[in-house]
Amino acid sequence: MVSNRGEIMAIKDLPTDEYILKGHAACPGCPATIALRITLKALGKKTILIVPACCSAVIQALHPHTAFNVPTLNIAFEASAAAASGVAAALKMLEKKDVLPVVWAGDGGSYDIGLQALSGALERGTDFIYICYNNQMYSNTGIQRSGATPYGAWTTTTWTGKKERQKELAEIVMAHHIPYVATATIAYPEDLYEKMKKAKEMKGPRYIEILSPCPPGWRFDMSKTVEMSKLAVETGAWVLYEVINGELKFTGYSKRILEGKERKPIEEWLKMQGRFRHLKPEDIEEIKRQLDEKWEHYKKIYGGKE
Amino acid sequence: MVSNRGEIMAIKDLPTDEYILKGHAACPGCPATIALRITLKALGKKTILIVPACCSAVIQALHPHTAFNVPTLNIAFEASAAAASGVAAALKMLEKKDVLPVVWAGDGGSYDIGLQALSGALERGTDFIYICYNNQMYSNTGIQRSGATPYGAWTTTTWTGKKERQKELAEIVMAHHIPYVATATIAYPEDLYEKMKKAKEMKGPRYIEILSPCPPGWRFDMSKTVEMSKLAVETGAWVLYEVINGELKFTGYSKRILEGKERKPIEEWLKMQGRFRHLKPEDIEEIKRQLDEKWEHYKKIYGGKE
Amino acid sequence: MKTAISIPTEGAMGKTGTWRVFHPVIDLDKCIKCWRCWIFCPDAAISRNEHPVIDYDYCKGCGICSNVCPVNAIEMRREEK
Amino acid sequence: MKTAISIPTEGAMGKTGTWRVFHPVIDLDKCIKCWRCWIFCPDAAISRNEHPVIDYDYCKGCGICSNVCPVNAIEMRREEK
Amino acid sequence: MLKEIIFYGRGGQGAVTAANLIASAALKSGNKGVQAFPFFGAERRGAPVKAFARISDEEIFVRSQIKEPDIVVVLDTGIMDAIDVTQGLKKDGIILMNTNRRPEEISLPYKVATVDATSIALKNEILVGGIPVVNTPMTGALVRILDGIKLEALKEAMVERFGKNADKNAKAAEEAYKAVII
Amino acid sequence: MLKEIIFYGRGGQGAVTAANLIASAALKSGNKGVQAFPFFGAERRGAPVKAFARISDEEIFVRSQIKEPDIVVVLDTGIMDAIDVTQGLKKDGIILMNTNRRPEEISLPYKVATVDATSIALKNEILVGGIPVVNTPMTGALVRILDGIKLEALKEAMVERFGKNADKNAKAAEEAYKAVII
Amino acid sequence: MQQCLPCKCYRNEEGGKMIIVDTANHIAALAAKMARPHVIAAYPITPQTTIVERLAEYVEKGELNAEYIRVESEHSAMAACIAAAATGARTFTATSSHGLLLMHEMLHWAGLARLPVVMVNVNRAIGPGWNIWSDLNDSLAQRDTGWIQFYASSNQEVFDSVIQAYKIAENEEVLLPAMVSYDGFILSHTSMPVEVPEQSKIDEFLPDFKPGWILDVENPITHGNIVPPEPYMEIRYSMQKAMDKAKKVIEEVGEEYGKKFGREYGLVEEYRCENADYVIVAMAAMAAEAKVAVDELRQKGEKVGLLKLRTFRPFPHERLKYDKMIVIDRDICPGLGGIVYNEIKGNGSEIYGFIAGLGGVDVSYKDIERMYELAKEGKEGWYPIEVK
Amino acid sequence: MQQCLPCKCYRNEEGGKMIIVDTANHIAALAAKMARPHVIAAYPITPQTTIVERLAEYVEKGELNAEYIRVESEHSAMAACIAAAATGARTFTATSSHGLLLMHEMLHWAGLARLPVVMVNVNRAIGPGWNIWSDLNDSLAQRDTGWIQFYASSNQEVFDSVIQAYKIAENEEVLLPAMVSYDGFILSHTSMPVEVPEQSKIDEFLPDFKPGWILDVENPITHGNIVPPEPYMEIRYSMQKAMDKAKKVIEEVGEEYGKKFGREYGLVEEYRCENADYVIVAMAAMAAEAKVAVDELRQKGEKVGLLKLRTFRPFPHERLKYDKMIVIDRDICPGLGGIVYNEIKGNGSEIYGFIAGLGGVDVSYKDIERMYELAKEGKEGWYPIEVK
Ligand SMILES: Cc1ncc(C[n+]2csc(CCOP(=O)(O)OP(=O)(O)O)c2C)c(N)n1
Ligand SMILES: Cc1ncc(C[n+]2csc(CCOP(=O)(O)OP(=O)(O)O)c2C)c(N)n1
Ligand code: SF4
Ligand code: SF4
Ligand code: SF4
Ligand code: SF4
Ligand code: SF4
Ligand code: SF4
Ligand SMILES: [Mg+2]
Ligand SMILES: [Mg+2]
Repeated sequence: MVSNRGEIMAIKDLPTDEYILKGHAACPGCPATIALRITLKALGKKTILIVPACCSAVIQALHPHTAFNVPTLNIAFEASAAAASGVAAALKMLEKKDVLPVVWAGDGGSYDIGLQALSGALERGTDFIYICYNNQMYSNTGIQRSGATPYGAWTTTTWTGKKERQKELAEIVMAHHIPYVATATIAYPEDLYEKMKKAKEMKGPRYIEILSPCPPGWRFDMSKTVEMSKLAVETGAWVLYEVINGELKFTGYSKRILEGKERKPIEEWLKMQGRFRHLKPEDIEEIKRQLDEKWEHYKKIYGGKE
Repeated sequence: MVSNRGEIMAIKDLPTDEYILKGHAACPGCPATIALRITLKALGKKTILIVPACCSAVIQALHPHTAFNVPTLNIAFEASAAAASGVAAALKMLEKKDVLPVVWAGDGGSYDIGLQALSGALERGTDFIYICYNNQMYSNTGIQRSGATPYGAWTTTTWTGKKERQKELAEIVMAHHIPYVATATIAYPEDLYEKMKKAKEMKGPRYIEILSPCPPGWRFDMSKTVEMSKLAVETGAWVLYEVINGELKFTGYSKRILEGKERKPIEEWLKMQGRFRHLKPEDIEEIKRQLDEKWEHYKKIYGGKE
Repeated sequence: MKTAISIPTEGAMGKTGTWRVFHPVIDLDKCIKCWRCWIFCPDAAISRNEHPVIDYDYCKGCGICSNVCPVNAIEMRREEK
Repeated sequence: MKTAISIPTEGAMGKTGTWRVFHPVIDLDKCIKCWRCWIFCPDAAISRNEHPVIDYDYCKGCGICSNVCPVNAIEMRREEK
Repeated sequence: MLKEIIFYGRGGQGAVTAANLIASAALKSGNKGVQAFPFFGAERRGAPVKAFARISDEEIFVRSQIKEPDIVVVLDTGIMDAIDVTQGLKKDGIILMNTNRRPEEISLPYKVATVDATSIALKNEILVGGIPVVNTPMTGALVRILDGIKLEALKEAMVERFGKNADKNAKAAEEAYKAVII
Repeated sequence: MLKEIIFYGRGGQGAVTAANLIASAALKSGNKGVQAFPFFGAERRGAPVKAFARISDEEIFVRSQIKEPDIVVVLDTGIMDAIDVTQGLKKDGIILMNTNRRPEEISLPYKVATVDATSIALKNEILVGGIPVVNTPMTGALVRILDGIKLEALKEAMVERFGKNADKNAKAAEEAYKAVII
Repeated sequence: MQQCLPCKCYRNEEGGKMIIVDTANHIAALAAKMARPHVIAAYPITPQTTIVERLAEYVEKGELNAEYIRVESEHSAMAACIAAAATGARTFTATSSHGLLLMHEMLHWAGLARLPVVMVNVNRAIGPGWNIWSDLNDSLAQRDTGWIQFYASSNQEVFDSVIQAYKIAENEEVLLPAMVSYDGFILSHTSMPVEVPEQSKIDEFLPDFKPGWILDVENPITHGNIVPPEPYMEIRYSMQKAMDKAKKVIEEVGEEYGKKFGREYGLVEEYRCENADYVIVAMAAMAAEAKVAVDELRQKGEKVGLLKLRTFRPFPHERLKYDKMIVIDRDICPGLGGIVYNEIKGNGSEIYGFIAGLGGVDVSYKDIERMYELAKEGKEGWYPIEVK
Repeated sequence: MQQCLPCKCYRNEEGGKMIIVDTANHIAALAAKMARPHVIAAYPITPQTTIVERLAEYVEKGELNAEYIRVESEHSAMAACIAAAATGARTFTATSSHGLLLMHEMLHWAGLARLPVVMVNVNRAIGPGWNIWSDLNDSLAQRDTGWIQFYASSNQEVFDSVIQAYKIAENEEVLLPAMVSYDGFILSHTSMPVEVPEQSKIDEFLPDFKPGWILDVENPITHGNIVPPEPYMEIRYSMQKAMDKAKKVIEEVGEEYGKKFGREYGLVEEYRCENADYVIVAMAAMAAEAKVAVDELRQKGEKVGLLKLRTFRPFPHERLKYDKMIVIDRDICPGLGGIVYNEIKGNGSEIYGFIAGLGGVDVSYKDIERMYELAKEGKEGWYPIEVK
């Protein structure tokens, strides 16, 4: 990982500034909190967070206290990107040009109920960063399926496993032709940090999605959050890339896969998670087929690129 | 144009069945009505139309009469695709398997306020056809900008011309990986008819978008609706294609452009429309640049295909 | 129980032919029966008989038929009233 | 005027260290100061001093630090109460 | 004294604008109460439309539609086939019609005034999409019939509304003012 | 007679399930009125939680929270550092604790009963994610303290709730029933 | 003991009756299932979630033959129910608080379209700040939408009301949507014993859905195009008449239910109102709690009764004629006051109003007794903020 | 004559006053502009559209220095206004009917967040079927959302109320959002003369917006995280107190406006109520029409007056004390009746209620005179469906 300044970025280089205070309300082992800690290290103090209904609204802890140390506007589930347009417009008029509106939303609030507001804000060119921390389900309400829930996964509204494939939100966002789209995950903090920094320095709508493996939702041991995140990339279940003005570049381990590194067998990832426990061999075959198809497609693009 | 049965389709071969009754409320020269007439010729009697707020809700004429001769459910502006899911579910449970739910929505109801419901229905695999007749603005409320309004166009909410590029809804829909996506326009009724027929014979979510040049909205003479539609294709302002299970195929005149036929100068199209009258030469240059970029992109895809 | 149920009716909006300012007249000698006028009429006001027949009760006089006719068989004339 | 305004506070949810069932113990001799435990702690309970220091008032005992430590310098021990 | 006027025309002919011009002109001529409003349909271009104007020397509180007008203005006689424009017209009411016929030629049980606004519009090249727009000449003619509105005030109202396009409209109005046959 | 019970535990330990099992068992044992409900927090895993149960021979209409319990059940003594579990406890109330200590060793101004539910859970391998789940043994111990609930009824309630997993829970409950020191 | 097919659990048998102990949410799901809806469209929200989870389970495990539409928002949930009902299906949905608010437009739609959609709303306070606990502002704010509104005080009533709601809503003289509401957590997550009738008896009680109008390719009609003023006003009038009619139907259906299942219902429930000097008026869980207060007060010799408002729409004006009433509102209309209080107050009685329990503030029978004392002193207001 | 910079048109000058003739919608846009909002977020809907068009024009032509957010729905419009207000901006939006209904959730939000967003609602009936004409159901159905509600009867009042709405909403003891409503078409598309003050005077009258709280990177706070029951109830209480306070502020601001601009306003407007036997209560355009009826009836020797409800929230109970009242509702709450009627009816008066003019049915002063006659005969009900 090479920083903007050309140096190799390491964990020790990440700032010690902390905007998430100790004693918040997240579950032990929460990926959303890890992601947000790193994100705010990159974005810094002059950030206004806009948070729709999701775990991150709860994580803040109870009024009259909050664990978030940047100004934070909680907003209705479906309205975060619209609210960001409002914040951005107000900042512009009040001449606070160095303050950045940042949406911090779950996958439910992004893929499903918040998609329209997101699409609207992208189309009208709102100057903000939209971040979706994707734990592939509605965790705040107790593990229901979302548009991001992968095929086959158990949730409390897909008892026998989800029958549909997940929506590809980052692709949908890309089809809006905005300046910056990127994917990340918590296991690679330098990558996440760099992408945030890069986004911060651009203008217009920017979108970053962070895979966030959630122990209670995915049913795995709370100490394995980071491991699960890493394995998602290594098995190809999650892909790291960024798209700058339409130019797609794979990053990190995902890039290495495209350069020839073997993808770890997806079973390794599936088996660690209770939500996939019910899968029959043929289901796993189907998942593999889908994954291969997806990577075939990436390979084509990648091949086309370099 | 070759029909499913391999014959050449001509206008005379289109059925005389008529589901739009004379004496409706559309403006003289209305493209939406032409598009719907042809559409219903293809889809036939066993169609349930779902219509959100838009010109087509008005075109039906006043209660207690209607000019639409298939069952038609008017529904709230943002809810047509969700309503289609409801109709589809009911039809399935009531074992009316040969009846097809069809959304007939404007661009405002598809690109903007209805996008979320549309995306949701696509993700959950609703068995229906969604048709967007795109007149590139909110015409029913008197010509306001929509996500589909092209760059530079005057509307009553973009007095000096729209500053943003249009959303690419068909691309966004494609990113949902549904079985069928197609674009059409009224000047090519056989093409439109064939695409509808093809969609009808498939299962799952299908999306068809029809460019519908609107005389009062675009400010041109009401006799030129068809001419304007044709010119949109010939100048490359509109592109005809279909995507079957992810496989993209350009059709008609658009395909011919990719095969080398010259695109007519975009000025021809722009100059016929009052909504572009205010454009300065540099605006037109910008539009040309955007168009060239788009066609460069199509060429790449097309090149990649054959 | 009353709700907004409407019944399919020809002339739901009345005789919309009264909206017309110009009316189309077909020169049947020129007509080659390509049926473009028929398919493109937004008001479904042209029927496919032996030859195209315009229903002046409902033709709104948009002039599309005239515009699309490949042989210029349709002329738009000012309504005389 | 009262509305739902909240003030940034350490321990907003109280001393969340009480949620813990296991607690992490760092073997400083093993530690190579890679700071992985620090960056990955969801509770920001590890600070970057000379060496990593755990704030047991707030450590919820998830065990991530132990899991990510490249040299296995962190052991999770059952809480004794 | 309250005067109530109904304008009949087609979507696109500017009946509502005519009502508005008359209201503005009336205010400028010293009437305290003026009102102009369309009949609130969902009409599209070409469909018959209706607009209303009220003029009074006192503030107007009535908000309901005009049912018994003092004056009826017909911008397009074509619509008289579809609509009875005399409906509710007061016994001593006046109908002002856009036609090249003379009042005598029109057999209606009301006082009739006529003006060939179409020709005046064509002559002054007031056209939209090739179609003559007759609303401004008709307001000129109407001012002639109405007490208490000055032609100058109507012209001012046009300047406000049309800016640089006001001239030819004002000219047409003046011509119609002169040409109207009562 | 109305009996009110509060269960204290941590998110994930099954305090709410314990309350529900007791309610079901009470109904099966002939009590007409039973109720079980959580304290309605937005708590996450690991945080201290509270659950309530009411048992009565008549239909229960009270819907409010229990503020003066007859019995307090502590699933995890660790939370006693953070919370005063005796709050509101009736003077003649009982505290049932999960601990390997004996009641005498606990200095509280209330009647205390103890049971080493953790050991029983471990022994019977009732674990989730490696953590012993003590709710079912604790219900066994509680039944011993409560009048009018049969151990058999508790076991039935477990069969209903856990299906094939009921056996080891029932066994643990029975062991705790026997092992509880009052 | 015997195994119950509906929810695959074992139950006590007592004189032929099946009693289960479960939360109001699971009971609501069970009732909805036993009403045999064709289409369910719902979106999760605390504290309604366990209803939709349970229904999803029923459908996926083949215990309920229905289409379950996993919508992307509550607005869409209601749109899907409306459209399914218009296609001839019996429908169900459930929501709470912000979910209900997001449906607002579509609630009006279902009402004006005269589609008997049945919904459960789990009452929860409105944000911001987020508050997941009970008050009735969410559903009361929908009181203009043309929905019949029931409020339940026990899990048994939840079951019984959901079943009756279908019968009432689908009555050909009513044909209006109906909502069954109950307090979040206080009922939704509280297990209580519930007697569950056999499916066959429910089937007898609840005939197949006969729609008032339908989207039918053999008889095409258009629904909902532009309606001019006069017919629009008639549509509104017809709605109001249906609401009037519903009062009778609610009483009749409640009686029939009583005959069949042993528990009778009506517009309101009177409790110890005979010769009462004061009648307490309450809804939902608070009405159950108030029974305890009335019992205690009566024991002390106070002449108090309780009027439980089971039906809030249509509003049973005619049943609210007592000299002195104490109205407890778990709701507030800012700039007006208690909603129930304000709707009752024209009835000519002496009325004392209390606002209590907003956002889940616990209100016990002791508090209600205190409100009674305060009312006797001529006091009223926000309890315990203004008056204690 | 002089040219007015605000809307670039020429105007009559009369004693220094500028009078223009324009529709209520254009007047609303002009007033909004002169209030100098920082942020406008709006979505078109008939019959509000010409407001947002005009505002877009002002902004694009550089006549108004504001950010105009072209949102993709009304839900988003209100969310954007809320967020902008929370960032310290003065905001404006306008909508109607279904647009307002779709905002429902966010209306509650703005209220509870105590953000003084100002909105114009153009009253239009609710569908289905689509009906674009006036009745007040849309805004009255929002009466629980914590918004101050004004109803205007003339274009002049539209202008004056929009300006005052800012001053009232932003008052530090109020800090609540405010809505100015008026009838679609009947006002929105009707040109009437309006006196427009000079910008400088408006600026004097309306000081800069001082927010009650703000998202500020130098003083980070969180707004809207989870609020437990007790503080939640206090937030609700504080809202109610602000509404109470607003009554005084509305009167004060109305008086100050009167002093400065010659037109005084208050909670209500009384017209010829002296020694009236009957007082007609009406809102919005109907209240203007009723003046004509009162004048005619007085001329005939009938002792009738008019009470125009200008403010519906906070509800001015204390101003509605007449022996006999005739309440005309251009709205209906199905299952209850006329909304205004039901809110007034507790005031101890003899009240006759009429439902009239739904979905744009034309109601003339003659109809109002007829209602008066009917009331005198002891009749009431739906006019003219039930009583004629
Ligand atoms: C309109 C509305 N509907 C439903 C909810 C309930 N709700 C709150 S958070 C949530 C799920 C959030 O899921 P996601 O966005 O993925 O965030 P996560 O909880 O997974 O962090 C739901 C359904 C709500 N608050 N508002
Ligand atoms: C919630 C809501 N907002 C706004 C409207 C007003 N409205 C009705 S149709 C329309 C524009 C429709 O545009 P489009 O979908 O492109 O269809 P078109 O009118 O162009 O045919 C608008 C804004 C509405 N009916 N409902
Ligand atoms: S449920 Fe998952 S995402 Fe939510 S707080 Fe817990 S660990 Fe974090
Ligand atoms: S405005 Fe355009 S789309 Fe709408 S009815 Fe008229 S011609 Fe058709
Ligand atoms: S003029 Fe227009 S409406 Fe008339 S027949 Fe021709 S195409 Fe049809
Ligand atoms: S378009 Fe012309 S040639 Fe073709 S059928 Fe019509 S009139 Fe005949
Ligand atoms: S156990 Fe978890 S909470 Fe505690 S220090 Fe380690 S990572 Fe942080
Ligand atoms: S992860 Fe291990 S080696 Fe790295 S700093 Fe922490 S304790 Fe030291
Ligand atoms: Mg999620
Ligand atoms: Mg459109």
